[in-house]
Amino acid sequence: MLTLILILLPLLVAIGLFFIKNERWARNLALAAALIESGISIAALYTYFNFCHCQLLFRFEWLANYGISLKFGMDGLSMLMTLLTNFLVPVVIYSSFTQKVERASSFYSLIILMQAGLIGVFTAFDGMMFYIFWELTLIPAYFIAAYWGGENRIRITLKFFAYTFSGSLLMLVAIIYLYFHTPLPHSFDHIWLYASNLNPAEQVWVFLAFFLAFAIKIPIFPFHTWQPDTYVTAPYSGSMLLGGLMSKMGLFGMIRWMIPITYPVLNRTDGFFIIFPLIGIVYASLIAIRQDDLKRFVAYTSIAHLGLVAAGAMALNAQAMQGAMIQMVSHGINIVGLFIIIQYIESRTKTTSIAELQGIALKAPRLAVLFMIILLGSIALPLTNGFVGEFLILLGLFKYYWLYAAVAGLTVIFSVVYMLWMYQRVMLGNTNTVTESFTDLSWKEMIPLIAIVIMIFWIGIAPGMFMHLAENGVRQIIGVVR
Amino acid sequence: MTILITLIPLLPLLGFIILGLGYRSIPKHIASIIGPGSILISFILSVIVLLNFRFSPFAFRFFDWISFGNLSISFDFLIDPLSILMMLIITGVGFIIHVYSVGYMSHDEGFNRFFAYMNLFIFFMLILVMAANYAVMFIGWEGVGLCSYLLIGFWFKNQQFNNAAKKAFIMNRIGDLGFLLGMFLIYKTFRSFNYVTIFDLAKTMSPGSGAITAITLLLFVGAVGKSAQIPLYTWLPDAMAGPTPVSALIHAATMVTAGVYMVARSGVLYVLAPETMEIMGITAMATMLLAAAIAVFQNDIKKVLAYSTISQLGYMFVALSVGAFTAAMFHLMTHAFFKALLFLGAGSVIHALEGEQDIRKMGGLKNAMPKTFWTFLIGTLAIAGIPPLSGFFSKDEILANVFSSSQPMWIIAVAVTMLTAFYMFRLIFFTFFGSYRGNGHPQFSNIHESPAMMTIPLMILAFLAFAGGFLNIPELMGGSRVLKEFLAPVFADAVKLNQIPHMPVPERREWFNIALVLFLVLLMAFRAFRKFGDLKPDDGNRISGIGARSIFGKLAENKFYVDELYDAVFVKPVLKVSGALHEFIEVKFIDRIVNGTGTLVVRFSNIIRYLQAGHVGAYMFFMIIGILLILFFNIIL
Amino acid sequence: MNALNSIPISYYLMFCSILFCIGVIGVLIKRNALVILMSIELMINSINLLLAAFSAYSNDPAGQIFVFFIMVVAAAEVAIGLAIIVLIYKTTHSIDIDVLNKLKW
Amino acid sequence: MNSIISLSVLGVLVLFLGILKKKTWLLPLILVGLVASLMMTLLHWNMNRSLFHNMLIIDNTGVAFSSVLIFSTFLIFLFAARYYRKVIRPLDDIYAIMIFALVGAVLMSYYGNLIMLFIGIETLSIALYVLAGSHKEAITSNEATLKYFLLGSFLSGFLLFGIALLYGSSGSFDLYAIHSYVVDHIQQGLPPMFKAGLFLLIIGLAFKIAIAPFHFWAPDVYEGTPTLLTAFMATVVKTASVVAMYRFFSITFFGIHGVWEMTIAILAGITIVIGNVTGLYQPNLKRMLAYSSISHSGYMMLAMVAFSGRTANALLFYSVAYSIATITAFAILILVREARGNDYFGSFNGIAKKNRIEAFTLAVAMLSLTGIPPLAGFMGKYFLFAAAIEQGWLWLVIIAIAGSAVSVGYYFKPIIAMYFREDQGTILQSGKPFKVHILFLTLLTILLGFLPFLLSGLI
Repeated sequence: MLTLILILLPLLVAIGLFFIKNERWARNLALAAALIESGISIAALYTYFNFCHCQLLFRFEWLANYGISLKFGMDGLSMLMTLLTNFLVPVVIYSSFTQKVERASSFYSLIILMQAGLIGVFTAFDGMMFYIFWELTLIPAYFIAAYWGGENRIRITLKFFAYTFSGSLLMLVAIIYLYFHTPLPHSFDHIWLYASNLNPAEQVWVFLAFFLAFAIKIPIFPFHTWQPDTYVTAPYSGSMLLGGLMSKMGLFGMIRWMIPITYPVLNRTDGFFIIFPLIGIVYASLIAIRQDDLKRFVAYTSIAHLGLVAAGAMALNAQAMQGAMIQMVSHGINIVGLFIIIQYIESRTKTTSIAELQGIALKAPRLAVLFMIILLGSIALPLTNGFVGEFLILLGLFKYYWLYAAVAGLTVIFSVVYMLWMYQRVMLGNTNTVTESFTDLSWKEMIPLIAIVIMIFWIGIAPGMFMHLAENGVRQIIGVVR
Repeated sequence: MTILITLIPLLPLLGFIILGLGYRSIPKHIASIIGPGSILISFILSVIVLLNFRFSPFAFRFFDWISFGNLSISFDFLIDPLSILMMLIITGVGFIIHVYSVGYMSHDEGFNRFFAYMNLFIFFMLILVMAANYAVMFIGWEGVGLCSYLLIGFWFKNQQFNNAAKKAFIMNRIGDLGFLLGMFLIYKTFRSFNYVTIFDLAKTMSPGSGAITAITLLLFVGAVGKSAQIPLYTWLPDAMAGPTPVSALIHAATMVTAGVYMVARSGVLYVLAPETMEIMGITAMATMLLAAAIAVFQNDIKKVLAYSTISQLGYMFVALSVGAFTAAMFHLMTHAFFKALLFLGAGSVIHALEGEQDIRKMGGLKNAMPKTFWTFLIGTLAIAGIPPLSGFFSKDEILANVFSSSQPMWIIAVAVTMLTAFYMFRLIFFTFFGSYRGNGHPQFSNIHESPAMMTIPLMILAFLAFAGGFLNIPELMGGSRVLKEFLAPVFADAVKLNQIPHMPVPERREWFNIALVLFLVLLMAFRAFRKFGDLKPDDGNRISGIGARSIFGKLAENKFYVDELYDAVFVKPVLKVSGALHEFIEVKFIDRIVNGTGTLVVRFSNIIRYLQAGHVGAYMFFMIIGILLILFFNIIL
Repeated sequence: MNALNSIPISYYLMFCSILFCIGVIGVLIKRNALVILMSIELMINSINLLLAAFSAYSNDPAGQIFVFFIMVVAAAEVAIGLAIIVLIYKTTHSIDIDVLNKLKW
Repeated sequence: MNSIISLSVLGVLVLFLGILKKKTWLLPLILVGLVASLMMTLLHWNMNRSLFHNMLIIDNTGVAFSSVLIFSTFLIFLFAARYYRKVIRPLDDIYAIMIFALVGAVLMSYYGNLIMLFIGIETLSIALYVLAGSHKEAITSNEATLKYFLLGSFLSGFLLFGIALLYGSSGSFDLYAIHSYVVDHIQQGLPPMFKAGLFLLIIGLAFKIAIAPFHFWAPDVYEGTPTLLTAFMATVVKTASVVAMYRFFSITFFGIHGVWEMTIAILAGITIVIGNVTGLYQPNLKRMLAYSSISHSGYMMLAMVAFSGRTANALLFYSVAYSIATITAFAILILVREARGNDYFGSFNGIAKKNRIEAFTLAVAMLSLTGIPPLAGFMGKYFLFAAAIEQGWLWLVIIAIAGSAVSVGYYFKPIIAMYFREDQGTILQSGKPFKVHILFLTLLTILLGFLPFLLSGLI
């Protein structure tokens, strides 16, 4: 039941928000709703731990004769991703308060709508529901990016939409195809889909369809070219949602749907498909080094980081997948933090060009410290959230094939190279005309960042709870794979 | 007891947190109590630990860190002689340097920030040495790297310094990757990260097995990065950009020796991998020779010391490579004392000369700042290996061990010792003897001794540098080997399993060696005196160093252009590739394909829409063709 | 009746098909709306004949009934058609079908 | 049966009202009448009987589809008043003809005999020829009607020829009789004459549904015809023709496959490609909608190809979803034309700023046509794709999804224009009733998306 509330509440709030004229109320209501949502998900967590390790299932025969049912629930993975969503969305909303949004009511209602979609994706236990919510998130994302976006947003966002949409259509076909190969009576229920029997050739096709859809969404090299432009042109809240949560949909889909259903392909091709994300890691890292626009820079770093996660997810062993889950959470938190900081920098200096910035640390020590911590998180320093996931992923990859781990491990070096160089050029050195009058963060502005920093250290030092949640789901999936 | 032990690292952390959060509000005088104070307490605690240590190593769990399924990485501490020794060195020397810094940094506006970083560093360093498994060690391992980054780039207004800091961190990270992979291989081989389990399993394995060789090599890569060996040593000289106490603490006494500690800690693994030992030996040889050679030609007081550090680290690795772990640790300790002392002395000199670091602009300071001079002299004698100072004993032990295993190595080691003596005495003569050459600024008259806050630490260190050696007087001189006995249980297995042949050396030969080395050292000292005994401002070519003359000198003076080489081979290409990838692959290839499909469809559309020509006749014609085709295919075929 | 029997059905089929094709070709090659209309009529009448023949041969009245339906409908169609052509003529002063191609692409 | 009678009566009544010059009563009467006949139609639910020796077969398929036809007409009439606001004369003729056309359509959904099919088609077509030309002054309208008339009668000639050949070979117009004939002859292969007849019939229907290569009339005629009647063509005519085709296959080829499927499949593929790709280049909404309707007939053929028990339902759902969305689009189109003179995408710029509801509804309609969940359009597509995949027509489905991917390119044009481009000025003057109507349609679209089981399990 809680699960259903988690999905319905934002849906209703989103609809309600459309009709609110007063923008100030709209945004406050949005924040309130998001916070309530987080509260509910914490309640869900509580029940999950204390009363039942059951999955808070909600089931309703939606299209009985077509085997589609509204089946939502929360196992560890869903719980983890739901928590992430409900942690990040309030942060995103709050951080958007610092600057002026026109037609705020629509803006926030779209954000909340997207939240509903995301939670639907993360909690769906029915293939068709998964697809429906998967697409549902695309619409608000598109509108946010295209309406409140920067220059030549129309072309870029249309490309983004068409690209991802084509990918997911393939997935739709794959899901329907699977449906007809499930044991009788056919059903989209994930257990049925897991049990679907395909011959090797069919498996390959289904796998490719899934892989393409997810690879575009995450994105994995070489299907990533929509992403940097979109991140740059989208408003900050949009970029945060895209980078922090939407990319996770792809990874989550891989772990929840692609791998349990088509792992034999991964086995047979032994790790051929891991090569794409691996290339992506090196490639994107190299490109990131020379980027001048901060948002573009973050975009490329996230390609590199998510490449690592994807590689971990496809390595088909417990450690790597566990790491992937944890790293999804960490990356979500870190990238949102980075975007918030860039947002603050731009709102003060009116530029995101690394070349024009300099010596901000002199003027804004608070910003510098928080920035440094988030940065350390994303270069995976031990005792920050980045490390736990990255360590486990690399460990798992090493178990899979040592060379992969060695290549993926290059991220350890590269991340330091590009991150520190960026930090040095933006924050360190002496101030210049642009950063002369840079004012330090106010407490109001620091709140979201502090929340993020707390998460960074929490996951970094005591990942126990998160590990436990992830483990529960990962064990199931590895069980299927074995 | 366990609480006390956990407090040892936690107190510095607490100091860091307090100072970090209140880096604006907390006044200097309070900060200067919190900073060193926290270290002092944990030093006292370590002493307590030492006193009630009953020669049985014991590990205990602090908390569960990363654990799921059969993988469990818990935050464990291991207390055994080795870690106790390191803890004492870190907290002890650390405390002294903290005290010194209070004086040294007194005028810096980043005072609190400085002590926050320093405390954080101590915290990580303690984690590194107290860890009971490689994963936790890695926390410290990376943490100290971070702190060194923060402290090298402490004056971040200056982008040069920031570059140095970045370089240090990156090179460390290269090593860390090796360390990580090593850890993974360890886990794959032994299914655990715990020292005890690993070593117990390893003992049963046959020497020279592939897995262990690979593990040890990968770990050694980590050590190379951390302890500035070839090829990853170039960051250490640049690291001198940081404040001098930092150089003393991090880049001389503690962090850079982490590699040595790690290898000693994993001694069991290393003795089982002879190939690794050989590689390590060769690397170390090359490193210490190169570094010593460069040091001879440097004119920056801190650079000289930096290169000497590198070569001394090489010394320790040589000791490790012949399985003389105690010797290595012993030298590590003494080196911590006298190198810290030397750096702090140099610091006091720089302090007095208002930031001047070029020894060619110094001279005749021994009257101006006697305390600094005498302590510095003690340090020099110690490092040069003049009995009965600490350096003599530690070096002698290493040399003895090396000699017993292979003469050629011994010869190189001796050569390095000679060079060491030469450049150290050159340094001291340049700095304190002769006449003042800093033309005008600052006036010689207003150069004066540093405050007590700085000189007292110097004296303490000087005492340690003098007396530190007596901890471990070889039997040869009828001494008691306190340290050896103390560390024996740690290295017992390693020594037992050691593969490197040790031929017994007759006592007479040993005495002869000692005498020979001593003689050579004195010779070099004398030679240094002859060349630079009393430099006048006018005699330029001697001042400008030997570099001017020989081609070799030129090379050495420019550090054999290694930095330039790296720049040309790694840095520039990476930047080029980065640009090229983005321009050609990303934009002009991949993205063009993506957009191309789009435009292709539109073009196609633009073509076929002309079918819709608007003429009814044409439409009828098309339809008829359609009809005929359909009938044809369905009926005739 | 036997006169009818003496002609095999295939003849009717052939004849009507040819007639139909003539109509089709007329539609295709002519540009004059009226002529096209006539050609269409020709097509339809060939079909009528065919249907009549079929029904006669399988002595089943349905075919011939259908013919009446067709005639009615055809009449209506022609009425509409002529009206449309008149309309066109009013606006364009021509009944050439190619004059009108504003709507294209 | 009731519906046919009632509708005919309604038509006549309308004409009488026209004679009596009771302009104001016209539309209310029509709407009430349509609702009434809708009710009457629904009375036939689950009473399966055949009238006049199988001339008409009253079964749930027929009932459902004819209800859909009547309902769509009702929806279109909702906007009639708005559309003909400026016209003074009663317009009884146009309304009456629309209703008669509807009668023809309903016949097509009930027929059990090829004669009835022919009469239905012709009633529908002849009425439409008139309607297409009803805007006498506009040369475009004239051209539209001429093209429609010439092509229509030309193709109905082929249809007739087909019927004749079928009759010749099977000896009857009755679908069941033809079915038994097929059953007898399917083993030794159907004779060429029969096949020829079959395919000519299919072609005749394909023309009405606008399947390539018989789609050429659609864009021109749609563009030229008065917008309201274009909506009628795009929805009612298409649905009626599809259901006619379905009836023919479902009865005559009951349980027999493989004779015509490949042909239809190929035609469907071509249709989807041409419709979507050509639509990409269209400068104005009306013509774009024409191409979109072509591509949608292609999608509907997916279900036809994968013929199974569920086909009828898939077609029903799809045609409903498609009709609702299309009617919405045309309604907004009427507004925009009125306010801004033309319907080039440029004239949609910035509508969202001042006319939020109109923009929203059009956006929803477009998304539904694109097939974005959770809107009706998606469920419709899902049923079609599912049917096709079940029967193993994977390549056709791949073409279809490629088409949908391309369709984003044109369905988003109005959305982009309305929301993301700068405003042009004139506000759309849409009264309250209009707003209510379009919101009602949008609500239906969303509702069917969320609760597809309302329609999915009917037949």
